[in-house]
Amino acid sequence: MSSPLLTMRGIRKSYAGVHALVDGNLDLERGQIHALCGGNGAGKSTILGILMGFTRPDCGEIRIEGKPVSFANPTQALQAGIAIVQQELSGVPHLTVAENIYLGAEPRRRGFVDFPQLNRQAEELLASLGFDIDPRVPLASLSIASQQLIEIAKALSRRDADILIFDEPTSAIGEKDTLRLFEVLRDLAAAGKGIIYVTHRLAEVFTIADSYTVFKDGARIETGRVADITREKLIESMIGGAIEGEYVKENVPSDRPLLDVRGLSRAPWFDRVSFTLHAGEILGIYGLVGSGRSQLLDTIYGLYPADAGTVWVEGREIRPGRVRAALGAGISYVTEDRKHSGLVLCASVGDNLSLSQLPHIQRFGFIRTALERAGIDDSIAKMRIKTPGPEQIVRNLSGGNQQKVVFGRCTSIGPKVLLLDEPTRGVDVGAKKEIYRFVSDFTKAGGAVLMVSSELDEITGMSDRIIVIKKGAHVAEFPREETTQKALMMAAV
Amino acid sequence: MHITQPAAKAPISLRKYGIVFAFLGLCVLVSALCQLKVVQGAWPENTFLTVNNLMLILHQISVNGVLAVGMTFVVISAGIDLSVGSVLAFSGMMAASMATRSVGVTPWSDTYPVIFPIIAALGVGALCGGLSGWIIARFRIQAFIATLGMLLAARGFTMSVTGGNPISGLSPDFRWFGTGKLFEVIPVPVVILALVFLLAWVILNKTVFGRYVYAVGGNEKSARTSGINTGAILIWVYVVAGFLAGVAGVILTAKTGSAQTSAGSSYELDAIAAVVIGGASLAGGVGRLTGTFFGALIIGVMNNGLDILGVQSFYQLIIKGGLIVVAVILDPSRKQAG
Amino acid sequence: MHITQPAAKAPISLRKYGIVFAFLGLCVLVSALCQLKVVQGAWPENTFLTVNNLMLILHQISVNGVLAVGMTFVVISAGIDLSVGSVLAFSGMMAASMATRSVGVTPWSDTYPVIFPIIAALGVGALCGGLSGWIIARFRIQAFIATLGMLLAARGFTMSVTGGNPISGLSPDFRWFGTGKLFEVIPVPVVILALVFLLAWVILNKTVFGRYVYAVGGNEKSARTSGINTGAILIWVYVVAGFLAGVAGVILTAKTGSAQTSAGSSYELDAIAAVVIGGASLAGGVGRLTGTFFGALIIGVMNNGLDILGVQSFYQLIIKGGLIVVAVILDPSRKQAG
Amino acid sequence: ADAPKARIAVLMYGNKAEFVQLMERYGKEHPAVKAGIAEVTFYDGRYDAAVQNDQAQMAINTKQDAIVVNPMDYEANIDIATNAKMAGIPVVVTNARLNTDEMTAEVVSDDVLGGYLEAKDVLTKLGCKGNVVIIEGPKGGSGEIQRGQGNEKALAECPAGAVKVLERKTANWSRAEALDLMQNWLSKHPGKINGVIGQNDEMALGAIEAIKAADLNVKDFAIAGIDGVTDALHAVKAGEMTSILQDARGQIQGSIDVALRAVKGPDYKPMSPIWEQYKADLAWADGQSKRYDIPWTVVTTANVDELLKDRN
Ligand SMILES: Nc1ncnc2c1ncn2[C@@H]1O[C@H](COP(=O)(O)OP(=O)(O)OP(=O)(O)O)[C@@H](O)[C@H]1O
Ligand SMILES: Nc1ncnc2c1ncn2[C@@H]1O[C@H](COP(=O)(O)OP(=O)(O)OP(=O)(O)O)[C@@H](O)[C@H]1O
Ligand SMILES: [Mg+2]
Ligand SMILES: [Mg+2]
Repeated sequence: MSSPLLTMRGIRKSYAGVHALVDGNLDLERGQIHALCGGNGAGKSTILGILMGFTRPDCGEIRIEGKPVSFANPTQALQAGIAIVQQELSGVPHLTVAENIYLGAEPRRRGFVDFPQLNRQAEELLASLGFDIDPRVPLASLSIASQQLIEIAKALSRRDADILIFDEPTSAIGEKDTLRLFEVLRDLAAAGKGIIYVTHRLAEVFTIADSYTVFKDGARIETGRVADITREKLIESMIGGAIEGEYVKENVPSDRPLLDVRGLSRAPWFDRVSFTLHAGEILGIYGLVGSGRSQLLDTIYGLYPADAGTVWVEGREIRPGRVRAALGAGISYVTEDRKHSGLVLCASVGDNLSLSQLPHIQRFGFIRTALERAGIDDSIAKMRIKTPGPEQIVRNLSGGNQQKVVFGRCTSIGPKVLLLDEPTRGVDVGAKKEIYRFVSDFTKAGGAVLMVSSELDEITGMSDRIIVIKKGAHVAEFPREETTQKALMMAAV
Repeated sequence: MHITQPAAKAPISLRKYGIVFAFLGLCVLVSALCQLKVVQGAWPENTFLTVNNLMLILHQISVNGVLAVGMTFVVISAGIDLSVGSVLAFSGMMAASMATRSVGVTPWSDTYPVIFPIIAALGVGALCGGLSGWIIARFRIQAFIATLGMLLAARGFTMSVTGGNPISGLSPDFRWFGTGKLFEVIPVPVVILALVFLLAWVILNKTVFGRYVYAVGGNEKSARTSGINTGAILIWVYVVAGFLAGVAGVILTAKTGSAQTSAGSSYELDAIAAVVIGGASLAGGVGRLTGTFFGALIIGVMNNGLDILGVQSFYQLIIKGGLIVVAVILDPSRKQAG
Repeated sequence: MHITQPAAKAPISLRKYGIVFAFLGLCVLVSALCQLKVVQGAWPENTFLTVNNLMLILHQISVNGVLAVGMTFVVISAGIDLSVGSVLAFSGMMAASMATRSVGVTPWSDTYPVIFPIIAALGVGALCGGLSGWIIARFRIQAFIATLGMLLAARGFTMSVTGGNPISGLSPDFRWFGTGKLFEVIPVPVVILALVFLLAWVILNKTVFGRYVYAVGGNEKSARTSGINTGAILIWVYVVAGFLAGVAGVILTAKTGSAQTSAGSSYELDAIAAVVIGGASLAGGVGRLTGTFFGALIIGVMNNGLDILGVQSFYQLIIKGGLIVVAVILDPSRKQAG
Repeated sequence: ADAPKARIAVLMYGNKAEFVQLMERYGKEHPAVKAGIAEVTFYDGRYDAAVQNDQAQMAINTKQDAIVVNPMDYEANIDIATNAKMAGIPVVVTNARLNTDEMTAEVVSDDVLGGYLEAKDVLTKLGCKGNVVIIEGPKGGSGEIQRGQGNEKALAECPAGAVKVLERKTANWSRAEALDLMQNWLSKHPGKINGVIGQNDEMALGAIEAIKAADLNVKDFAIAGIDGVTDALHAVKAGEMTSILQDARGQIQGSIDVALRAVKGPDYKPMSPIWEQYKADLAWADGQSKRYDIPWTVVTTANVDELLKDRN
């Protein structure tokens, strides 16, 4: 009887006052795709980080094929046959795609990097994965989605790895690439590798995984075969309660226009996009990854000046290319990449939450602390942010809670129009529901929402109307009643 | 998530005040070494731990302390200001050119009222800082390069004021800012230092501007998305640094009684060292003025203590180099700052 | 993903070679000003654009160029090395102490073979660099602080070698490295500079180590995840910088014929300036040796040109400060480097 | 004045000290320059011997007629003299010395003597009794070494053990550094320091400021410095110190005369008034001497007013 590929027992890890892991247990067999589930902050990334040698556990035991191991750094883990796609980790921006994929495992000839071989290998790998990316361009020139694909390709390039770990690999990539990834994963499992897969998209769990483990509050509370569990049961064990009706859109838009975008263009991203957003409405923007949706939102918000076109809020044109003009007109923007443009990671939760609000709670330039504190407490409560207190540094929050902080900041100024770009990226089902409820309440109170999302469920579930963007041009529009996921896909490709 | 509050408190306070312990440790060390000499009979008394000497240390750090306050703003904003030493010299020279004893401008006095040279110095300082800041914000070039340019240019301007000659013979009113004493004990530069720290602390911790400085330094893109005019904040940060270089210029010139073209050379290193020893990260977004204060104090005690112990100058350099590194290594807030 | 290859190519090549145009522009400017003097009859001939003078410029930048090569590695790795000037002085002093004319070590010669002082200098340099690197990698403290400590300590060590005295009377063999000429035209330091650039270029662009330097500087976490021993890479990067400071120490000492305790003071600024003008970002991950080379050349032409034009020293400072900033602003690769 | 102007490159070690400024000023006031016979260009060596060597090479390349050099270092700048000689360009060393005899001539003041004179003055005031401190120039520089030798020579002339050197450390020629240093010493040795030997005036002035800041009476100390910068002259006038005047005009104008003699040949007659002023101690010798020693002047209350008149 051979030992299981991987067992982790009684792993414990705490940071100054925060117990990230209390009793982490995990089992993995060869040939298995194992889903690791749990709410934001359940400790999933932490236990994987420990396995990979990023962090030292306070105590606990790890065995690979029955032999106890302990990795002081990722090099040792890699040598032991473990490879990882880390959550929200990008590669080295100014190295080329090929260099990134084979970083640490370059083909060499007499101590020199064999660049022709390197590029050939990368080209073959990318082609075999069906990722349409030139291996010779610098990583920084790719979109986030493509960068994420490169991270995946990198893990898959480790042919000697027995254990492959994917920590939310699909949070930034499109449907097509996701399906392609799944095929590859199945092949790998069939070849006898063990795969750990973390995702907040429960549909994926049921599509790809054979078995699952649920973490909650830093401990394993359940493990079993996917075939033996339903979606509802999984959610229940993850968040300790049932969720009925995930999407909570229940409002009807008025016909009072709030945001008017007329012929907005910015080469080469998008061209002459026009639409009107009404009070109480959620307007979805769908498109393939890289179709220019984020650029459109950036431009509406004034982060970049448009080449042509105008943006109107409540019948008044706002000065283009000025964030503060947009903010002043009541537009608020939850960006796609919270780490790069949403949060000040090294600052506290409180400082982040009040950042946009400061001009409204000051006197002669001095912050009115009581008002600020009240606003922060309000946001924490309203968004149900799990944090030891407003002093906690945002970097130390789990991904989902970080996203809630962005929401909290963006809504603290009482906006009329919310621009949302992939608003539930990396957010657990519970928090997702809270975000949807919040968005729904926001529109009910007369606000309007412009939402970019690559998740078909989400966009069809929430939007009153959906615009499809293709290569930067507005190609189709669907009212709620006529929307089907298939029609959307068809319009987008 | 289980949050155990009491456990959380202790390390945080140690983190916050680690620098204080580093400072006290250094004082105890120097004091012990002095005491040893006394016990050995080499010295009649321990002259390190006297009120006089402690006042002296504060007096000596006043220039670096004022510069370090400005540098704290800059470093928190993820910048660096290499030009503070030159700007100090330039504003000192400007002040001196208006504070000489015999201009004969008004019927009742042969000097300009002392407020004129002061305003000139602070104005010139703020202007130089503003120029650096504008270049950084407008052209998005690295602060290192913009302020390196200013380091050279301001030194050139300093020399151009008098063609390279020093200016001496400053009015007693002006010299009071360097040599005067309040209540016959507290040197005026120390009072200025205290005021600067206090004011800066309030600005950095209590005002919207202060908060924006942290935000811009922590993540400029997020700050922009949050509606902050990051360019304006950057400019003001360098204006503050330049203004305080002007203040330091007044103090140094008034203290030595002469404005020299070579004044303040490489003072930027000491100022940055104070800020970084105080726990700030050059990556931006992190830093505290109390940390900077103790950082400046540690450097001051080191200079004073090594002189008092009579350590040879080359050992002094080696020890100083080592101590700076050790102080930062031992600082428990360091990991935070990363 | 729409990657439009042809459109992408053009700006990249402009980006890559923008610095070359900046350099040529500067040359044309200086040359034109010289020509003007000739036309006005003030000068007999245009002495700027002569082989002699261009060789002189290369000769002049040899020390800074070699330092800047090491600094390029450091800056790409997201670090900074303030200690290169002091380490230069220390290794120069060590070399000189073994290269004096009359040690009388062997029966057939009164000096050590010239290889000994060379090895001593390079070894001492690499050791100092290694120590800085080890501190940075082991204790994860900011490179600024670790190398500031080394800046002070190495200067102290330099003084301790002879108690502060300079060393002169170096053997002709040793002096050849600073004053010799190959084929009677090319100064040996220029040859060394060329070799250093060539070798470093190969290491940085063709070897695994070079790739890892970019990786560590561009994204340390990603590098670590890829199984790179980032600590070791960092240590080696500082070893390279220290080693090259040793090379520069040999050149400078051999050039002036005397090892001074004050040698190399604030050379780090020029080295960093060359690297940053060359397009590297102090945030790490970006930088090219060809850029650094032209960065060093720009500084060299500036110094030489302004002296040839006989510009007064305070205008020189102002112009230099301005030109450094302008060179970086005009560099089209700058936006990329961010 | 049909002959082309003689172009003289003057290489200064730096440009940030008052003494250098005085040299520049007197250099430009040289009668030959004013008369349009010669043109002098001053170069700033940025306190770096290597830079000065490069500037000398540039001066040779640009075919200047003569070089006057105020070297940063005794050894490191020797090549200036050697290379200029090889190129057939006369080179005059001024202010500080070079350890070679390849130069056309030296026009200097003897630093050992200067150091001796200042220390002697302090020790005489103290009656060879008490404690002194020495504030030194940058370690290893020729100024520090030679003035230090002079200091020692004077100290050795006192009975053994009569004068104790309590402390000695460098303040890098800087007033601000000397101020801090002296403050620390006063704090360490309350009431014990009787005399201060500053190896230049700036540092002596820094010590004076430190004494004042400690609320002590400057007149209780015997203090001396070297150079005769304007502030020091004022301090001498106030009875606070003694300064040993190094004659900037003598050095630079003497150098220019010697250089012009080498360029123009035996017909050239020295134009600077200094030869008249020092005629007792300094012979022109047709500009052919290897070394011209510009005398030091001990500045006391007696002669200070005369010297001050020349400033501003
Ligand atoms: N460096 C740290 N300092 C303090 N707390 C931390 C740190 N890193 C993680 N934590 C905390 O540990 C807990 C577990 O985090 P972890 O990242 O493992 O969650 P997760 O299950 O991966 O969540 P998500 O699904 O949002 O990614 C969280 O409460 C987080 O705030
Ligand atoms: N920094 C960059 N440099 C070059 N191209 C970029 C950069 N950022 C994005 N792009 C490209 O711009 C195009 C539009 O990107 P955008 O992010 O707006 O698309 P999107 O529809 O929002 O996709 P996603 O779902 O990935 O956010 C894509 O082709 C992308 O590859
Ligand atoms: Mg996670
Ligand atoms: Mg997008």
